[in-house]
Amino acid sequence: MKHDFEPKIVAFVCTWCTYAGADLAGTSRMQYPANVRVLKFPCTGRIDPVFILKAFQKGADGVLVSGCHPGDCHYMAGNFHARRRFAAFRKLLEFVGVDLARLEFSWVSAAEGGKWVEVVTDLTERIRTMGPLAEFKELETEEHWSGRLETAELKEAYNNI
Amino acid sequence: MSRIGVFICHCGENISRTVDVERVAQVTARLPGVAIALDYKYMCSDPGQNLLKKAVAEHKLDGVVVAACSPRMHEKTFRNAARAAGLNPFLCEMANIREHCSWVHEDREEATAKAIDIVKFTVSRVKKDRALAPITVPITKRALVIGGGIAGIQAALDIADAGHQVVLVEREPSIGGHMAQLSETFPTLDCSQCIMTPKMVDVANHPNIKLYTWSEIEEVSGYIGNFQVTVRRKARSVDEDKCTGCGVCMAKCPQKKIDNAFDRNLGTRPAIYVPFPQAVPNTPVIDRDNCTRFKTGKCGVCEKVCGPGAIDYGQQDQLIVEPVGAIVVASGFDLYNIGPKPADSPYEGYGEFGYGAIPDVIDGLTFERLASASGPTGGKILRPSDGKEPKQVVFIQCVGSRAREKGISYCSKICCMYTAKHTMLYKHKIHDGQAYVFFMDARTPGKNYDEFWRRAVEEEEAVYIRGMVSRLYQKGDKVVVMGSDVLVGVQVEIEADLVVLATAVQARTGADLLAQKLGISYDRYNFYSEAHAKLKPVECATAGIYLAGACQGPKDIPDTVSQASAAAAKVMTLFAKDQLEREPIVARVNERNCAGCLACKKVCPYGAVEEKEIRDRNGNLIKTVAYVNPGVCGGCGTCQATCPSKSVELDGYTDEQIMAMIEAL
Amino acid sequence: MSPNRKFALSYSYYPGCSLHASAKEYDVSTKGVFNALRIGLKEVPDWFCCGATPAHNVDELLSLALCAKNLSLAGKVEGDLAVACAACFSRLKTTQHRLKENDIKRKQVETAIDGPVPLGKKVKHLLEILAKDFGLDKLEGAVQKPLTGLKIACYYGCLLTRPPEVPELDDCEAPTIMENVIKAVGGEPVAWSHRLECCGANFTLSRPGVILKLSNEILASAKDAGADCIMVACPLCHGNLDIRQEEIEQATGRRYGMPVFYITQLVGLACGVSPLRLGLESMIVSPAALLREKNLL
Amino acid sequence: MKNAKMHLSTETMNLGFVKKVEALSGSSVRRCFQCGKCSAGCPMRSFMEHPPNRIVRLLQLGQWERVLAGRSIWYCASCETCSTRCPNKVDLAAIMDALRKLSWDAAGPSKESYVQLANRLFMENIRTYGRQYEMRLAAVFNMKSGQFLKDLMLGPKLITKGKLKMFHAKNQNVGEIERIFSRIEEMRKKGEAP
Ligand SMILES: Cc1cc2nc3c(=O)[nH]c(=O)nc-3n(C[C@H](O)[C@H](O)[C@H](O)COP(=O)(O)OP(=O)(O)OC[C@H]3O[C@@H](n4cnc5c(N)ncnc54)[C@H](O)[C@@H]3O)c2cc1C
Ligand SMILES: Cc1cc2nc3c(=O)[nH]c(=O)nc-3n(C[C@H](O)[C@H](O)[C@H](O)COP(=O)(O)OP(=O)(O)OC[C@H]3O[C@@H](n4cnc5c(N)ncnc54)[C@H](O)[C@@H]3O)c2cc1C
Ligand code: SF4
Ligand code: SF4
Ligand code: SF4
Ligand code: SF4
Ligand code: SF4
Ligand code: SF4
Ligand code: SF4
Ligand code: SF4
Repeated sequence: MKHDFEPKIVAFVCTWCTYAGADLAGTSRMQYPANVRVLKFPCTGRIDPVFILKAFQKGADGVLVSGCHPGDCHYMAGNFHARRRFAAFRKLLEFVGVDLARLEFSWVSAAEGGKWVEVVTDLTERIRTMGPLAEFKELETEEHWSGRLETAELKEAYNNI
Repeated sequence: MSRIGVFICHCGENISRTVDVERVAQVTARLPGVAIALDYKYMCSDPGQNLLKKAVAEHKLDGVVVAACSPRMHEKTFRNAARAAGLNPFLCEMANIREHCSWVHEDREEATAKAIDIVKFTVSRVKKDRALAPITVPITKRALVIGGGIAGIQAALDIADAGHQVVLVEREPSIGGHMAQLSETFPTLDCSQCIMTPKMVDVANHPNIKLYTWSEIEEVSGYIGNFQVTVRRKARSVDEDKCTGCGVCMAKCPQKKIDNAFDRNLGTRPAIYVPFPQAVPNTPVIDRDNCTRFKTGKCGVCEKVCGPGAIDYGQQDQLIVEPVGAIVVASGFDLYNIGPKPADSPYEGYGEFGYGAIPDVIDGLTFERLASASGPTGGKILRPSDGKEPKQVVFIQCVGSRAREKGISYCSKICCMYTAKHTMLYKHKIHDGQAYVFFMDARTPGKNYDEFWRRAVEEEEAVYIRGMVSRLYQKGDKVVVMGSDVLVGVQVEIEADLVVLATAVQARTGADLLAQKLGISYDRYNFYSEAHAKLKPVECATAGIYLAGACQGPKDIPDTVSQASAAAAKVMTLFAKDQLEREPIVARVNERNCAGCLACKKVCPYGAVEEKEIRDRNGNLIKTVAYVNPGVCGGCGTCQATCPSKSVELDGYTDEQIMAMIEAL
Repeated sequence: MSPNRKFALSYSYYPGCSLHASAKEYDVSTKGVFNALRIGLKEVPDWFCCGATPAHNVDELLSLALCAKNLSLAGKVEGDLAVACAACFSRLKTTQHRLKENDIKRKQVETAIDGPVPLGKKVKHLLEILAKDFGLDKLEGAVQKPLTGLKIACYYGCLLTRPPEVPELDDCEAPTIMENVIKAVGGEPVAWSHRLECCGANFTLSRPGVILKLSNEILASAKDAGADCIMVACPLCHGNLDIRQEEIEQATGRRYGMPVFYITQLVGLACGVSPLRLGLESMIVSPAALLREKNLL
Repeated sequence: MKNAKMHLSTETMNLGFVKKVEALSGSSVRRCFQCGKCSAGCPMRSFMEHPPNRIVRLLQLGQWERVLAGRSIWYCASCETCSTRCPNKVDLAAIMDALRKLSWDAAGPSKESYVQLANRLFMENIRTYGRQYEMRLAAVFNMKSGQFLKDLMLGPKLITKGKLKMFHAKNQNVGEIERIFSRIEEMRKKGEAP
């Protein structure tokens, strides 16, 4: 089925759990929308909120961040720090005017091919109904999202980490 | 301008069925920086790999993208091929267009578009890739074992037998730990001393084992393969080299009435003592707190009677630095105390059992000493208050364990079994006596364990009562036990001569302090945490440190010994190589930018971040920065995402690489 | 209404129903002792019954409301609230404890009594006042006739220390506060096993058989431990151990003849309060012979 | 009934009742692992047909009728021994309170009438007089329970010792008490209080 709007979804995933889960969906020949582009990280702990902003800037309509279930982190606590960081980051995203529904956090383990399919499908559908993210692209020229602590919001977000 | 080669695999038809591989090749060939883009039926086959190698040479490629299956499948294959062609392997990346594309999408057009995107951002990434050299760390092939209980003894012997040097550090004057205190051991009832002492002697005589008793770990630095351990050898006041172990000093010491902790204070010992006759080493130590000479300067008998002149009152603590490559922690456990709650303890005491003030209420370890042939009563079971033979003995299980109101919710795992053992030992020694056991569950899941418990019930006629005890109180010379039998649904009252409590196994007091020195993690009960409950049960998350025995959680001897041997095997695996090679995915600090806030140190799950002082030529401190120890770093990247000034970078996943990918989306 | 200013320590006072009837000697002796120790005491005007066990037994909200109302009446009198009866003490403290923890219940209670609940008003049992506020040292100093040679079984009952988070009076399983008071006034506390067992208080009316069993065990245990007498800090315990003692003796055939004193009676005796102001004559098991034997009368 | 077979199904396990008990008592029922420590120390155990631990067990199984049918809950003395010593912090004394309330509200299928009668009289006494008058309480109880001669021997003794007042004065503030009772009744009618 063709749609008027094919959103671009960027997924930031960890190598050990979600990337492997997506592999499993592949080896099991499950099907899901082709809108998602997967970027691999060692751990969700490595994912800097700045990357998410950057992805939105670069035309992503939705972003998925997915890693190991709490307690299963390959690096023991990386995903725990990630979660705390993202909690602070949500505020920041709201501030710059991105609807939080465009950002999804999930846990997908290496054994959860089916869950990966579900998460990706649901997010794609959701973003499809939301339409393209226009507002934010205008910010593209502004390069101050480089992670420097210049705005009060970023500072606060970082202090909350 | 870079020269990247792109190789697109058909995977037979697995990819080409849904992805138009030729188109992918055409499009990617036009990308800036791409020197060549080819498609091929089976990239992983020999001809496929040769194709890649040839192209690297012919086109002088400085980067390679293989668009094929998941990197989890063949990244190693292609990186090796790149290395063979003279390219740094870390300049070779895979684009996953099979598992993440051709297999999960049906629409050929969409799948092809997606495959192009995937190749595109991977190309951008490779352009920012840096050549990385695998990290090699030299290994000091000596091991440190902390704790000389059965766990430490077993681990030390295994490693030493494999031909490696072992430093065994024991806090007490003798090795042996708790097992040396036991009488007979379940499930076979062999005498603990009989199976233990030969091993202790082996330790003392082993040419590869350096034994430090009466010693503590002072400081640990370094990382896997390269630890520096400072050991404090406490002053023994006896020269170990001169002492012959004749024991004359102990016999003559006038200060004889000191509670013998090894015998759970049931007996006494002199001020110069070995904790028990079979001690290893058999060298006494002067208990300076109780020695008359140290208190008043008056005595000195032992010095006079010692033939070889081994007594040395002036001995000082010594600090010795030992370089080791691996550490086995085997510091064991303590028993929960039912007395009033000390201010620093997280655990409540047992007011309802009289806070330990009723003399004929003892714990299981004290019972072991009573039953031990070498114990204070010579193996006769006599109760502490009046030395009479107890005819009615009540055992109570789960005291402190499984009692969240006291602060502990776990099961101590060994007490069901040792209580069954105690009822048997009791029956064997006092035939006309009766043992009663108050219990909730009999947890006996081990080989021959349930049979053992059933034997206690069926053959040795222990009366098991399914229920707990509300209160104990002294009545005349009896201890009244107010319990209940929940199966019958009535209260049970027994006037006991002796009550034995199966108190919880808890972590060593101060276990957290040792963990902090070692940089290993521990749970909320201070038991040391393994890296993975099922798959890495003897490794710590901190590389190069391994766990053995009850320091990790309650364990009986079979489990302890298995884990000790497993830990030894892990040490030997490490020592099998001369150098430690690992993926160079580690974090590095840009010392110029680093503000020294140490936010990275706070979040690093591996404790890999250290403080480093930057000094000028005159040695003046300029600033403190973070330093990531590459031997320890696990490569998670949490530090980089956390660093407010972006001063720490994870090789292989730099901001530059990732931003390049996002830009290319 | 301020309490008597001439004393360093002074309290508002909630005697509870029993002290105006079956336990009048507790009331009399409390006033006698406090007067002798120069501790101020001012009764809360128009206090109600706290609801005791029957109320919380079947209707927690009512029980909380009654206690809350009493607390708010007590709020009108300055000073921490001194309570003599262990049951009232337990109910008042429980009310504060529960309502502090539970906002929903607190709102319901506030509606029921149509006003705020003074959760901050300190509720103290007489024991606490004597042992902690006044202090054991001063108590020792006030002794004129030490209770030398008097072997006393200190009986706490169930409500003075339990559940531990509510009364916060002493260790709930191994309290020493009563024994400490007795030692301060020169008495000899005996070690015995039933200090904390329940006497069956609540059943005195409906099921006296219960009392016969439970209180008998307490009396027997005290006797076996060599006590001359029992000391209590609760009128309900007293009722069961003293008033029903003869009945218990008849039922079991064992003679106890064990006087049961209130703590204030013994402290009063030691501090030289006239026996006439201690209500000794109201005790059913007469202490006269015992006290004479120990030269205390 | 007591020993009849238990048929367990989601229909026969009244877990709604258990939730009510948990809400009223503020204590978990599930946490109990049936160690029996509560029953071991309960001074009233021998008067009950179900030991306290079994009350909790029956609740875990949603067997509300079996719990309420007996006299066990009415024989609990609220001594708090069980709650104090339970290794799992199950507040059994509070659970007993909750059960009595629920039984009381349901006009109690319980067999224990004397304790209930005494409780009721006690409460009526408070409502009418503001304070307890032991003499009156005893007299009315004996009359209503048909045990006219109960404690006959105690009376004169107490009176001579001045311990029972024959006459009493009403509390000045008794109207306030009545208002508390009626406000609570009103809240309950409106469903604002349990
Ligand atoms: C009453 C009782 C009866 C038991 N009966 C049996 C039985 O019948 N069968 C059975 O299989 N198991 C039995 N066990 C269990 C058995 O005792 C343990 O499994 C075993 O002792 C665990 O050995 P370990 O070496 O891990 O610890 P431990 O025996 O505790 O040894 C630890 C050693 O480390 C030393 N140490 C501690 N901290 C430091 C430090 N910081 N630096 C240096 N040294 C340190 C200690 O001094 C000690 O020597 C029983 C246990 C108890 C309590
Ligand atoms: C229902 C159930 C649930 C469980 N749940 C858990 C759980 O949640 N957590 C947990 O920790 N454990 C659990 N376990 C236990 C767990 O399954 C075992 O501990 C574990 O599988 C044991 O591994 P093994 O390698 O020793 O034996 P196995 O898994 O039995 O492997 C033995 C292998 O050897 C092969 N083999 C046998 N004979 C020969 C031969 N002659 N020659 C060559 N090959 C041979 C077999 O084909 C098999 O592949 C569970 C077990 C069961 C039954
Ligand atoms: S110190 Fe001297 S006397 Fe003592 S055991 Fe050694 S050699 Fe013998
Ligand atoms: S000097 Fe000390 S150890 Fe030596 S004999 Fe005298 S008291 Fe004993
Ligand atoms: S092993 Fe047995 S006695 Fe020990 S805590 Fe577990 S269940 Fe209780
Ligand atoms: S056999 Fe299995 S189910 Fe039974 S007690 Fe043992 S471990 Fe539990
Ligand atoms: S977080 Fe960054 S700035 Fe702070 S210490 Fe670490 S590397 Fe340096
Ligand atoms: S990459 Fe992870 S393990 Fe390495 S230093 Fe940074 S936080 Fe620690
Ligand atoms: S003491 Fe607690 S856990 Fe044990 S049976 Fe009673 S309620 Fe259950
Ligand atoms: S509160 Fe009730 S159930 Fe609990 S021990 Fe006391 S009488 Fe028994």
